[in-house]
Amino acid sequence: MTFEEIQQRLAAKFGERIGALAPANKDPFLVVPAADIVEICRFAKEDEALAFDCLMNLSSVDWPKKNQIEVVYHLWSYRRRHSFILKVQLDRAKPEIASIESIWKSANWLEREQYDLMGVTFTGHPDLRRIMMPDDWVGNPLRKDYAEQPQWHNITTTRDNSLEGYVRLDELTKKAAEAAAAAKKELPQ
Amino acid sequence: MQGFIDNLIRGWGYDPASWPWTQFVYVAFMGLFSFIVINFAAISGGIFSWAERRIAARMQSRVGPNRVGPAGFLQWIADAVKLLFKEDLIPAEADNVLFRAAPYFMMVGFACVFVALPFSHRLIIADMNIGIFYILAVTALIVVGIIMSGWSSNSKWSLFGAIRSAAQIISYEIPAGMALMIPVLLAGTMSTQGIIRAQGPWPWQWFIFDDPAATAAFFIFFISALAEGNRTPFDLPEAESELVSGYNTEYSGMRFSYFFLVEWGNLWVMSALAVTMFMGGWQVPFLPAERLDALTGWAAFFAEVASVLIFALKTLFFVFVVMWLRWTLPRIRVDQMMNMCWKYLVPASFVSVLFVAGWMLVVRSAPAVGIAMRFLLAGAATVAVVLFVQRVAHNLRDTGDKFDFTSNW
Amino acid sequence: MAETQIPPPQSPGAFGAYVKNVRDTAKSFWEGMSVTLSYMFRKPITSQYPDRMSVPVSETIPARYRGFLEVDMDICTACQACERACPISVINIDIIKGDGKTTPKLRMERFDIDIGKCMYCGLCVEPCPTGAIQHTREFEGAVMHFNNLTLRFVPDVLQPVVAYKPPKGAEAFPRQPLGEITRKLVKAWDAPPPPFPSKEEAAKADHGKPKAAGLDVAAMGRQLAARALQVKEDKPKLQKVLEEAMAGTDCGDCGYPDCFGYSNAIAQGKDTSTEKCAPGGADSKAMLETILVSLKTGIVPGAADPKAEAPPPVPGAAPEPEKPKGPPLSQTLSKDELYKVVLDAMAGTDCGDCEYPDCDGYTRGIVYEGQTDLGRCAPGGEDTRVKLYEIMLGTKPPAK
Amino acid sequence: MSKPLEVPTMDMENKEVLRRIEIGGDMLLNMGPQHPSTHGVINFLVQTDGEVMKRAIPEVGYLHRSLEKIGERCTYNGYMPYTDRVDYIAAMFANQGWAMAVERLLGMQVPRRAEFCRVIACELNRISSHLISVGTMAMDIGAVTPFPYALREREFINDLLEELCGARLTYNYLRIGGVAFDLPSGYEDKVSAFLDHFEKILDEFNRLITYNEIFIKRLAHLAPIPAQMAIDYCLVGPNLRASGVNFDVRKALPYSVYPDFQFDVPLGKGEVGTVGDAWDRFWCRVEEMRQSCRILRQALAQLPQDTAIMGKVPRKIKIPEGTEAYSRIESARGDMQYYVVAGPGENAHRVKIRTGSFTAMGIIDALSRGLMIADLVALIASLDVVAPEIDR
Repeated sequence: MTFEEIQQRLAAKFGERIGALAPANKDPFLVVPAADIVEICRFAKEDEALAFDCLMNLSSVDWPKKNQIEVVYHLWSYRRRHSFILKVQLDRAKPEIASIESIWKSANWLEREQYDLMGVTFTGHPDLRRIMMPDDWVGNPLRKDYAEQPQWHNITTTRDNSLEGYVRLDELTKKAAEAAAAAKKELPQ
Repeated sequence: MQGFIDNLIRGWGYDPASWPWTQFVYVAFMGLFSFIVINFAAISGGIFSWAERRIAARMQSRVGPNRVGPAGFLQWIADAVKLLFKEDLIPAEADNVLFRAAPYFMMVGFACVFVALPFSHRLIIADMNIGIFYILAVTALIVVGIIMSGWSSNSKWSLFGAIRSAAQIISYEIPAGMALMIPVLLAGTMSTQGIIRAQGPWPWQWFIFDDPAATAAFFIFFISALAEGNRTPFDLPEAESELVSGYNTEYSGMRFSYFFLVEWGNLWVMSALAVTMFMGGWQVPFLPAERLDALTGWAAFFAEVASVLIFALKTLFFVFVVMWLRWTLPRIRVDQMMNMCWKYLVPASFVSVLFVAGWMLVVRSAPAVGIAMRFLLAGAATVAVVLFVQRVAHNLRDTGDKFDFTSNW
Repeated sequence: MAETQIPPPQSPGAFGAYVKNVRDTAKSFWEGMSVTLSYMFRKPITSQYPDRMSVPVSETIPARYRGFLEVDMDICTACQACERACPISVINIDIIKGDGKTTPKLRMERFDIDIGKCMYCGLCVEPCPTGAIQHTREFEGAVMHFNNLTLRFVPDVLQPVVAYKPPKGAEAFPRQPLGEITRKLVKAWDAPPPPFPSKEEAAKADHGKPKAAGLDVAAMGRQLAARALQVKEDKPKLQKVLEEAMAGTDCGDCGYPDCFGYSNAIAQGKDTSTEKCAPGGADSKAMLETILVSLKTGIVPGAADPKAEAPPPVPGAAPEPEKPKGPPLSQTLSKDELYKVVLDAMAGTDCGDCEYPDCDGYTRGIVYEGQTDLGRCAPGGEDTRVKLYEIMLGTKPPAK
Repeated sequence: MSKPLEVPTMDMENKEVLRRIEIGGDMLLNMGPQHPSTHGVINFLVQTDGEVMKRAIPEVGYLHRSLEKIGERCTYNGYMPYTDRVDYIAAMFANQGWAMAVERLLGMQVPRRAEFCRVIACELNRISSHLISVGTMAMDIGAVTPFPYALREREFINDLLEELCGARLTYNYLRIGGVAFDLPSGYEDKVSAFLDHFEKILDEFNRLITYNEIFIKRLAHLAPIPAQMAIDYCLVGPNLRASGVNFDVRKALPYSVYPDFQFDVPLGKGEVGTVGDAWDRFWCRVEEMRQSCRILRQALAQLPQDTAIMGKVPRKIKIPEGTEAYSRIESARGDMQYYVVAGPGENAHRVKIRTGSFTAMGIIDALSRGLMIADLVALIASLDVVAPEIDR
C-alpha cells in the first residue's frame, strides 16, 4: 500500500487525531499525538491490511530551536512489503511517552538506547536502564546542549594533543632566537 | 630391575639375600632410575609441546616457532626457563595449602605410571605382575590434583573446569579399565612385558587384530585415554572459549609448568599404553622374544636398541595421531560427554569383553578361525589406510595446491 | 519460554540410531582428518616478515597503499586545503604572510602531521592542487614516546619554507620519490621525547598564535588599488594586480581551476565576489574589496581623502568611522547595477543554502522579486548580512 | 517468565556486591567484558545453577564512541571514514549505506561504473566478513583449525581490497556520488582467479567442519528461533533467513545494480536440526558466500567500460536543513539502515544508524533461558554479533 493509503486507513480508524501526511522531501511521515501512540501501533500491527509486524527503527531527534524532541518510529511489514514513518513531538524539558515494548519486542533495546542517549523516558518499559553509558553517567550525550563531564570516576575524558605541544615548543625556540638576536645587537656598540 | 641389581651385588662378591646393605643399594638404584625416568618424562613433555606447536601450525597452513634453535627445537627450553623465572602468583583469597600442593599431586600421579611402562625388551623399571592394575590405580591421582587446583583457586571459572574434569576422568576410567581387560584376557597376565610377549612383531599377531571386539576395545581405550588426558574432543576443563583455561587459570610460573608438563607428558603415557596393549610393543621382527632373551654381548645390545626404536616409533605415531585429532575436531559439550561415556562406551566395552571371552573358546576349539580372522582384520586395516592416503591426495589436488613438504619451514 | 531447552537426547534404544550415530561420526572424522593431514603436505601461507621474506616487503605493498603521509615542501602551495579536509584535524599548518617585496608573499612556519592520531583515510590527499601531500608505503614507525609520532615537514621553525608558486597550466609537478622524506623523518624507535614546555611555562611566554607580522593589509590594499587604477583598461595587467591580492596557491577552493581563473574572472567583470579565496581568508578579501571599490569610484579609498568613501567594514580591522547617512544604494543604483553589487556582497559559492539554486538566483530574488529575508547566505554569514542590509536598507542588521 | 532479576547497580567502589550475590543458590557469573568468545567487548551477567543457565543479561556500551554525535560535527564527506568504524569487519557496507543516504538527500544519480565498483567491493567484503564469522564460530565450538583457513582466505580478499582502495580494514573507498578510485588494471582476472580458488576452498571447509558430527551435535536444535519471534525481535540478515523468512534487501527493495544479477537467497531448512537453529545460521552464511561469488562473477562480466566513477557533486555539500532520508542496504550482518536529518551548513543535524547486531543482542536474553554455558558461547557466535556495531 502507498503512504497515502496507509494514512487514510489510519485516519479512518482514528479520525481527527491523525494529522495529514507531511512530505519531508524524501519519505513522507505522519505526526501522531503522544497520548495514543500505543493504540495506533497496536492497530498498525494487528490490522490485516497494514500488518506492520516489525518496528525497524526507533530514533529521536533533538530540535532545541523548536524546544521539541521528535521520536521517530520506522515501521516495516514483511508480509505487505511496505514501510511507514510515525513521528511524535514531545516537550524538550520532560520528554515522556508510553513504551510500545508490549507490541514489538525489538522496541525493548531501541527504547533503552533513546532513554540513555536522548533522555526520553518510556513509561511501562520492563527494564528501563542506561544501555551505552555507565549507570551513574550524568547527562544525555545526543542532546545538542550536552557538555561532557571532565572526568568519570577520576578517569579524564580529554587528552593533551601533541600538536599543541609542538606549537608551545616553537614559541619558546622563537623567543630564545629573538632574545639571542637582541642580545647580539646591543653587544657591538 | 631387581634381578639386575642382584646380579650386580653378586658381581661385587656378596650374597644379596644376606648382605646388610642390599636395601640401601636398592634405594640408591631406585633414586637413580626415578631420576632418569622423570627427566625423560619432563624432556619428552617439552619436546612434544614444541612438536605439537609445529604440527598444529603446519596443519593450519602456518609456520609455528622456528626461530629458537634449529627449526625452533629449543623453543620448549626457552618456554621452560621463562616459566621458571615468571613470578609465582598466588591469588589473595586462594586456599594456600591446597593451592601449593595441587601441582605435586598431579606430578606424582603422572610420574608413577612410568614404573610399569616398558621402554624396550629389558628396559622397564619394575615388571610387576599386576602392571595394568597398578597403572589404572595410579592415574586416578591426577583427578585429585585437578580438583584441588580448581577448588583452591577460589574462582568460579576454575571451579567449573575442575568439576567438569573430575566428572570426565572418573567416568572414563570405567570404559578404559574394561577395554584394558581384553589384552589381559588374551595374554592371560596383567604384567605389561607379559602382554607384549604374548603378541608377535607382525601386525596380524597384535591383539588389535585378534578379533573385532579387540579392535573395538582399542578404539574405546583410545577415546577414553583422550578423555583422561583432557585432550580434544574432550578438552572441556580448559575450554579456551568458555572457561579461558579452566583449573590452571590462576597458576603461573613454576607451578603452571607442572600442569603444562603433565598435560604433554600424558601423551607419551597414553600412546605407550596403547602400543603395549594392542600394537605389540617392542617386538622386533624375525626375533621372537625367546631368541631375544638368549642373545648376549653386542648382538644383545643392538637387539635392545632395535626394540627401543620400534617401541618409540609406534608410540610417536600415536602421539602424532593425538595431536592431529586435537587440531581437527571441535569440542564436545559436558552433557554430550557424559552421554557418550555412559550410553556408548561403557556398554560397548562390556559387550566386547564378553565377545572376546566367547571368541577365545571358539579359537581354542578351532585355531584356524582365529588365524583367518587375524589376517582378515589386518587386511581390512591396510585397505583402510590405502583409501585414506588416496583421500588425502585428492584433498591436496582438489584445491589446486601441489605436494610440498620442504619449503617454508 | 520452555524452561529447559537441552536438546532431546537421541534414544540409543533404537539400535539403528546407535549405529547411525557411530557411522556418521566415523565418516565425518574420516573427512575432517583427511583435510587436515593434506595440509601437512602443503606450503604454509605465512610470509616470514621481517627477515625471511623472498622479496622485500615494500614491493609486496600495492601502489595505492595508504601508509604514513608525506609532504614534498618544494611543491606545497600552503593553501591549507588538506588541513580543512582532515576530519580529525591532524594536520597543523602555520602561515606567515608577506607583502611579496621585502618578505616572500606566503611562507610556512610549521607543517606538522600527527601520524599517531591520523586514521589514514586519504581525505587530505584528494583536494591538494599540486599533489604535494601523498600517502607513502611506509608503515614501520614504532617509537617509544607518543609525541615522537609527529612528522615535522618544516625542519626549523626559524627558517620558514617559502610556498611554491606553480607555473600556469602546469599538469605534472616534480617531486622527490615517494617515501624518502618520511623515512628520514620517522624517528629512531628509541629517540627521546621532544622537550614540550608545560602549559604554565608556555603561558608565561605569552603563547598564542602570533599575529602574522610583516603585512599591513590596509596599506597593501591601497597600494594595489592605486596600481589597479593606472592599468584600469588593460585587462591582463589588471588581472595580474588582482592575483597579487590573492593567496596564489591555485587550490581550486574558489571554484576556478586556479588563481589566474578567479582573478581573470574579476578583471573581466564576470565575477564580482571577493571572498572566494579560502586560503587568502580575510586579508585577500579586504584587499580585493579595496581594489574593486577603487575601480568603481575611480579614487583610491583612504589615500587622498579619508572621509570621502571609507572602505566597507573589514572584519577584524579597527572599527571603521560612522558612514555618512546617504540614501541606501537600492534607491540610487539601477536594477542591474544593484544586482551586481548585491551579488558581489554574497558568498558566491552557489551552495544552495538559501533554498535558491545558486547565488545568482538569491540575488535576483532580492533585487527583482523583493525577497526581504537578507540573512539566508550561510557561507557569507555575518558580514554578507551586514552588507546586504547596508545596500538594501542602509541600516544596521538586527542582532541574530 | 521468572521474576525479572534485579540487576545490582554497577557501583565501582563496592565490588563486593557483585561477587557475593547469591540468588537462591544460583551463581552469578560475569562473562566478559574481557572474554575470548564474546567477539569484542561485551559483558554477560549470567545467572547459572551449575552448567545450566537461568538467565544471561547482556551489558553493552564498552565500545560506545557515539558515532551518531560525531555525525553531527563532520561534513558529509568527512564522516565517511567514521562509517568504516561502525562495523570494521564489513566496513564497505557502512560506507555504502552512508553514501546512499546522502545521495538520496541530494537526489543525485551515481554513474553506472561507480555502482559496479561498489557492488564488487561490497560483495568481496561480505565474503571476508562471513569468513570471520564462520571461522570464529568454529573456534568457539572448539575446532581451532577452520579459523586460520578462514583467515587465510580473508587475507587474499584483504590484498584485493588493499590494491583497490589502499586499506585492508577501514576502506573509506566510497565517496558521496561515486567511488574514490577506479579498478586498477588487471583487477578483473585477479578477482576471478581468487573466486575459482575460493569456491573449492568452500567445499573443503564444508568437509572439514560444517558436516562434522560433533559440530552438528553441538549446534543442531540449539536456540531455534521461530520466524515470528525473529520478526518480532527484528532480527535481520542471515539470522532472519535462517528462521525461514525470505527477505533480502538486495532482492526485496533492489538498490544499486543488484537487479541485473541472478542470485538466490539461502533459507534455513532445518537440515540437521529444527529450522532456525544455530547450525542453520552457520549454514546460511556459508551459502551466502557462494552466492556472493556468483554475484561477483556476473558483476565482472557485465562491467561497463565508460570511465566515469564520480557523479557531479558540489565541492562543499550543503543540504537544506530539515530534509531527511532513510537508506537500507543488505550488510553482511543484515539490513543496515541510515536515518539522516540534514542540518544547517555542511553537516547533518542527526544521524541514526540501525545495525543488525544491536537487535540480535536484544534476543539473547530471551533465548538464553535453560541453555548451558557452552551453548551461550555458540549462540553468540551463531548470531554473529560484533561489539562496534552494537555500541556504535
